[in-house]
Amino acid sequence: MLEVKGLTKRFGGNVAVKSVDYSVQQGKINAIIGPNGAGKSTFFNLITGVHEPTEGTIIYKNEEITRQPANVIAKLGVARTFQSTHLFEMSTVKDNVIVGHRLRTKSNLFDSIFRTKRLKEEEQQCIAKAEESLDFVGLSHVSDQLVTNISQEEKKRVAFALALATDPEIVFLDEPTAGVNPDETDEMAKLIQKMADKGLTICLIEHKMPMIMRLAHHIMVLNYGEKIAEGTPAEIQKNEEVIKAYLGGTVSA
Amino acid sequence: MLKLDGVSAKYGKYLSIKDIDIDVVEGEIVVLLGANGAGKSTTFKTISGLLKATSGKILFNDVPIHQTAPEKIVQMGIVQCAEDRKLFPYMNVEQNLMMGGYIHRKRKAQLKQSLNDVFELFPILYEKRNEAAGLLSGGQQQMLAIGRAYMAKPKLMLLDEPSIGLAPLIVEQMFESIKNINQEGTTILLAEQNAFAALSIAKKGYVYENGQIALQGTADELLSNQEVRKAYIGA
Amino acid sequence: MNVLTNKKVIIPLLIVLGIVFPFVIPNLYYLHIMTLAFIWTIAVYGLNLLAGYTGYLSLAHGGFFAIGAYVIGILTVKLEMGFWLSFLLAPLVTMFIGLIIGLFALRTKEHFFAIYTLCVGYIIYLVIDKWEGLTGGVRGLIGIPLPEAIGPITFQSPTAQYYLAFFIFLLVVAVIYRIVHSLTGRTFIAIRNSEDLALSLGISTKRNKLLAFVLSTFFAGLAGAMYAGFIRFIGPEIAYTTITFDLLTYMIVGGIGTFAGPIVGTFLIVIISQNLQFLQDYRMLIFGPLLTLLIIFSPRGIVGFIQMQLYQRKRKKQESLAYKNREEETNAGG
Amino acid sequence: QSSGGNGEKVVNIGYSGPLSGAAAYYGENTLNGLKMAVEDINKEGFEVNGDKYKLNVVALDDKYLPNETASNGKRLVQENQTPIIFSPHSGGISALQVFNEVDNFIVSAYSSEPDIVERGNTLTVRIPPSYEGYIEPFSDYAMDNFGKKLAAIPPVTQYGKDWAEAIIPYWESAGGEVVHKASVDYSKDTDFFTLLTNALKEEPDVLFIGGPSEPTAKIVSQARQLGYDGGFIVMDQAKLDEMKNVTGSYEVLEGAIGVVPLIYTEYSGTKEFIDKYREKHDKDPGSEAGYHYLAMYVFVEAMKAAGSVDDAKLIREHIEDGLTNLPDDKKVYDLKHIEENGAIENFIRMGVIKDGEFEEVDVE
Amino acid sequence: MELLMQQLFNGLTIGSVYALVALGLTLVYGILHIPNFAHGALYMVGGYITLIMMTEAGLHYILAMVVSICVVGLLSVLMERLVFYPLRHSPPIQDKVAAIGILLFLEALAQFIWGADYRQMSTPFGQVVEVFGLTLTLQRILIVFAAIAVMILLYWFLKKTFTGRTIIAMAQNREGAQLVGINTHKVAILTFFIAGALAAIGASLTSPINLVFPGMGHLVILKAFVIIIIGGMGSIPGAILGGYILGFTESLGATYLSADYKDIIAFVLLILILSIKPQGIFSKGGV
Ligand SMILES: Nc1ncnc2c1ncn2[C@@H]1O[C@H](COP(=O)(O)OP(=O)(O)OP(=O)(O)O)[C@@H](O)[C@H]1O
Ligand SMILES: Nc1ncnc2c1ncn2[C@@H]1O[C@H](COP(=O)(O)OP(=O)(O)OP(=O)(O)O)[C@@H](O)[C@H]1O
Ligand SMILES: [Mg+2]
Ligand SMILES: [Mg+2]
Repeated sequence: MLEVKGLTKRFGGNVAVKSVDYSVQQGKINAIIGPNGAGKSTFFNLITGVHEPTEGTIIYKNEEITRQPANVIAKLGVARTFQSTHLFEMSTVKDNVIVGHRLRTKSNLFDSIFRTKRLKEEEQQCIAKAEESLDFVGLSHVSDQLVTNISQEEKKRVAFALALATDPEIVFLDEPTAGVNPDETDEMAKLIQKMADKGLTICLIEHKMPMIMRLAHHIMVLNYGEKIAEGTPAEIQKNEEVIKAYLGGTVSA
Repeated sequence: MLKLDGVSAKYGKYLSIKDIDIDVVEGEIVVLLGANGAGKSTTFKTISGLLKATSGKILFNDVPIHQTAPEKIVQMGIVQCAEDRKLFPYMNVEQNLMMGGYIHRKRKAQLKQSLNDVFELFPILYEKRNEAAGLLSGGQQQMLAIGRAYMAKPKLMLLDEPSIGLAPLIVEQMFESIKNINQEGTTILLAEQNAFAALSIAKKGYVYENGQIALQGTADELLSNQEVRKAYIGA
Repeated sequence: MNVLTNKKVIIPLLIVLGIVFPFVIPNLYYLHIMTLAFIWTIAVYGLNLLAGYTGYLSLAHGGFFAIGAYVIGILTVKLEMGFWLSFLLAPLVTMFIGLIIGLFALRTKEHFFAIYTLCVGYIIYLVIDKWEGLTGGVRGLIGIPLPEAIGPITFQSPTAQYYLAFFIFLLVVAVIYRIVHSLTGRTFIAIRNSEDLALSLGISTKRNKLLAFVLSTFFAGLAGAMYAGFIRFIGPEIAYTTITFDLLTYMIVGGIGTFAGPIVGTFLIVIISQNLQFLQDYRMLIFGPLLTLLIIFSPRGIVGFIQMQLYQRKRKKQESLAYKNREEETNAGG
Repeated sequence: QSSGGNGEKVVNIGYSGPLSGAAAYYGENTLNGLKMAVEDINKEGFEVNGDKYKLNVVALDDKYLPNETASNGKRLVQENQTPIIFSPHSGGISALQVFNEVDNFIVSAYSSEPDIVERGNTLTVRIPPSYEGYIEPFSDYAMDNFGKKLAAIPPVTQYGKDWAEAIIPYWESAGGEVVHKASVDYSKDTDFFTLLTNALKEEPDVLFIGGPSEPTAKIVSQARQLGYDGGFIVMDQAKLDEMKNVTGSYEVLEGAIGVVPLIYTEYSGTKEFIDKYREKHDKDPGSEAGYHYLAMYVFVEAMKAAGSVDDAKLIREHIEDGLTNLPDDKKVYDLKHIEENGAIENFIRMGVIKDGEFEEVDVE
Repeated sequence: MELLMQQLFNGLTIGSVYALVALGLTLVYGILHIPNFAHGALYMVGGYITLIMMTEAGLHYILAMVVSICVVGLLSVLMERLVFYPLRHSPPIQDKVAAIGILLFLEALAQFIWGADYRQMSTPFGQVVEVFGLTLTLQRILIVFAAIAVMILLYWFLKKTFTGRTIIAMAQNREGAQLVGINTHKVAILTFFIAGALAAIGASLTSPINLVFPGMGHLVILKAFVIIIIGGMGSIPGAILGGYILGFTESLGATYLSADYKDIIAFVLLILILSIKPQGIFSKGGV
């Protein structure tokens, strides 16, 4: 469904991503791993429109989206989370998530000022969507709390809910469990699995190998911006080059 | 060497940590475990003086330091490598490291040596030595933060989740490095999610829950504790 | 909830106060000040929409205010157009100029945007000051007519002008309320929070920022037009940065990004500075430190401060409840 | 008017001018003159229709902003029932003229902006003389003594522009040539090297300058530094005596033509005023203080003649009587009469710096 | 040709002052991350202190300048301690308004103490000299050389000394600086002192060729903002270069375009530059 060809990104003289060909498998959990600085986050940023690629093409559902801005890409059904969650701390969890569905609504300033039927309907729709997403990530019980008051892990879930509220077909998750303890990592993994079960396509960056190996259907490995391997978890675990560059001896830890 | 006696601290009006007692003996590696938001980082900030303890005492080599300014604490030999790294984003890697050695600024030769040591520890930093810290990847920044703390040649190093966002290979190397740093004579207080790896190199550990210490014991005791295994090791 | 913070009570109360005000004051000077306060509040609302809700601090606001004033001035004095038509055109023209400037200005961010707009404001001032043929230069424009009567309603008396300003003021407050409490407002807030995040949620930040900018210039232009119609004389100094700083101060004192902030801040300062007049040349000796102190002790302004107090009281209640529960649990467990 | 302590009544006199900000110095000077007059008048009080009155100045700061003047005007009239409001800047005057006829007060205008009395406002009294009378004598003297090439560097204010627009056509019609024209903004610049370098490259014989005395003096001394040795036509806003305080001596000002400073003026009441002012403020008074002092006396005399302290129209009608009845010892200036439009006619006098000394030159 | 040379020199003089003021502003920006509107007031106070020291205390110009540097430096430090330090966690708009409050206060105070009139500062360097057909005064030559010397000194201090580096470090991450053992209070005090001193130097150098009055800082500060934006906020070389660019554009613009629109030039320049490069010319942050 999503395919990139010869994707390259240079920052000045630095090549962060070097002619990567890759295609995402629909409805599956796709993982991207690689040493620090390998270009994983940059790769995500290129696809989701945060950075413009230097070279290469990105095709989503047979449509080229290479230089589209992030908001257009999001509208097409591509959602993402950020490593650090920026939420509006002084408003409630629900209020934060409501805006996630804004891209599916059409009301404009006119509707707002005259409170047209369309606006009221769409507001309801956004609220319903927010509630649904919060329910999905298991946060219904805190939906009326201010964001400042919820825990770090709950904030990460709010970020998921926000992404889900955009009605995506494919979700990019950049280290969603960094700094989360193993117990909670398991919970997050379950949530990711649940998203996949719902039919969403997932792309995931993580350094937590046990989790990746358990969750992912397909793994791509980046090193110095280049794709060095691709395959099932079992294949990747055995790949000499990957072990040397990335995994070391701890694959099973 | 370091003793926390009934320490509490708060952000704004609400207590984040309550009645924390910790005892670190010289030469040890001590691990703090706990869920997110349990209070590990808060403890670190309180020790390094960024946050003032609202009650309790902190003694470093029997000298009370809970009223001491952060920079004095650094001079006394306690250096923290913070969770959010707190690098100087527009300085390049080498300048960041040199700033790490600020308290030894008069001893140029020693700084040079430490710099080389860091580059040896993390070769990637050498490659990137002329690049601005803010442009490094997450993992590279983490290495730089540790390297910067190392430059101060502390007696006690506080490492707050150093393995966050690091590739497995690097994590492995990093625990190796921590062990080395420790063997060179630096005492280490370490907060970690990666409980197994941390406990494997540690002498003892404390488990946090809701801002209080729920459990403490030697590394072996904790490793064999069922609850700890379940919650933090995921086995 | 406290009676004083209940919207259902306070809004009708304020409206009634506004209506009876002309009957309870000792003289018309109060009416004059009050009318001015309404006008300034409208301009501050414009600024708040952009700076408070969208997170872009424009320092050209005084300039747009002046554009509104000058458009109506030029149309009525030089082209001898009717008041109402000019009054309608003034904010629209301002908005159009705002649109063009916004297209460029919004390429910048944060302080760059602030200083960029500061310069835009200064250029607007210089243009007004130098373009004598159009604006009358330093001499300004004199003789802006009174609004023509609408049916039986005439606008000769200060009281009638007061009610006119009050009416427009209420209208603006209502419109702003609807904007900030609708999806449009949420979109603005999302942008203030994090532009990257907003983009990734499919929000066209470019378009929405421009919308906020243009809206803010609209209200500035509207306020400017009202001002010109009220004072009936305008000179280039209304475009000067001091006006922008005044508006900014009103907003900050009231509470940036809060709904009631512009009203509270504007009225408070307008009234205080009138009352400090007896100090004559030393009033800035008092006002400057007063302003600084307020900001140190309540960075989110008066409204922000009250909100915080209310919120903390609520939270404390919850907290103590939760704490009790936890105590009980641990007791039960231990 | 309200009742004072011992059977006396008090008339409030309004003032709105710049008491803070860039123009505060100017505002203070005008207010000083006004206040001194009020103090002097209050020593005795004055009698209107058998009632004894004293004056009380209510001064409000408008930071030179017309909208503030408008608010102040409303306040003065509504709260203090002031029959007269002094305003020393044309923007403020214009703002007051919007409602002074409706609210029934006299605008005592200190500005030689011609517009002010040409709008048909019936309750405006313009105090200072119009500058128009200076154009001819200044130009003629300069052209005769220094040459035909003029470089005009007036200030950017309306006043400066008007002056320039009056003098340039005259200069040209008298056979002179304007070789350079630019304007200066004294609220922003006080270093004029760039400006003067450009003006002097045309080798003018006369420089037309003006504005507040100090920066104007600065222009003169910097022009000298750049080697200029011609004459100067100085707009009436700047005073030669005040300029000397900056340049240090009249030598630098050699060849400057300007209005006669108050301290060199010798009407029947001038000396007394100057002495009193010096004693009180420890500096020489400028004409703005003198005119305000004088104007207050004229208004009091007009009130007496009108038999009213609060009917603005009546007072305005009796200004002419006020001018006539003015006691000799109060004549800081000798004012001739008030015109229909509210402008007070005055004598034109001019002075020059010659051989390092101030010297008055006869006009006519 | 001679005209061009003369105007280039005039531009150099103006540019030197702009650069000095902009440097102070950019330093403070580095630490506070706010445009400090009160900096213009410091400039003004600097002018007055030097003037008063010369007229009332009878000090020599240079000595008076030293006193002024100390007084304004301390005033600047006081400002940091009393206002900006307590505000360090609040959003930048608040600091801006607080700075405006200080500005209003200092101007009113200056007017209260010293009166609102224009004052003239004398200088021992008033002599006119002719060099290569250019007319210069010693004072103007002093401005240029002193400014350049100060700038070189400052650059060396910041880049080459550890103490100078701490300023940069703190600008980039306050807590990070604490963690490596830097006393951030001291650094903040030092920075503000330097910024104040730069304002005082700038004002004392230019006052003899200008006038001293309460509003003298207004336009200078506005232009200093333009400069630090053009030069990239917080950038030292940017501030210096920006100062000279503006100085030259103004003097040449006044000569070859229009003297009346000289002030517009700075602002139009900025608008143009930011419209093309929204991040300024030296777009990296940090000192
Ligand atoms: N905006 C940028 N400008 C310049 N260089 C950049 C920029 N962003 C990233 N880089 C460089 O690109 C390379 C890849 O960075 P990226 O953040 O994609 O790595 P990553 O694979 O996500 O690493 P990690 O696992 O440590 O987060 C790094 O060397 C980094 O220094
Ligand atoms: N700057 C802050 N302001 C207010 N509250 C804070 C702040 N930092 C942390 N907290 C709160 O203090 C509590 C303890 O947080 P702390 O960061 O010490 O936890 P931690 O154990 O280090 O967790 P993690 O594994 O996420 O790093 C949490 O409830 C957190 O929300
Ligand atoms: Mg990354
Ligand atoms: Mg932590």
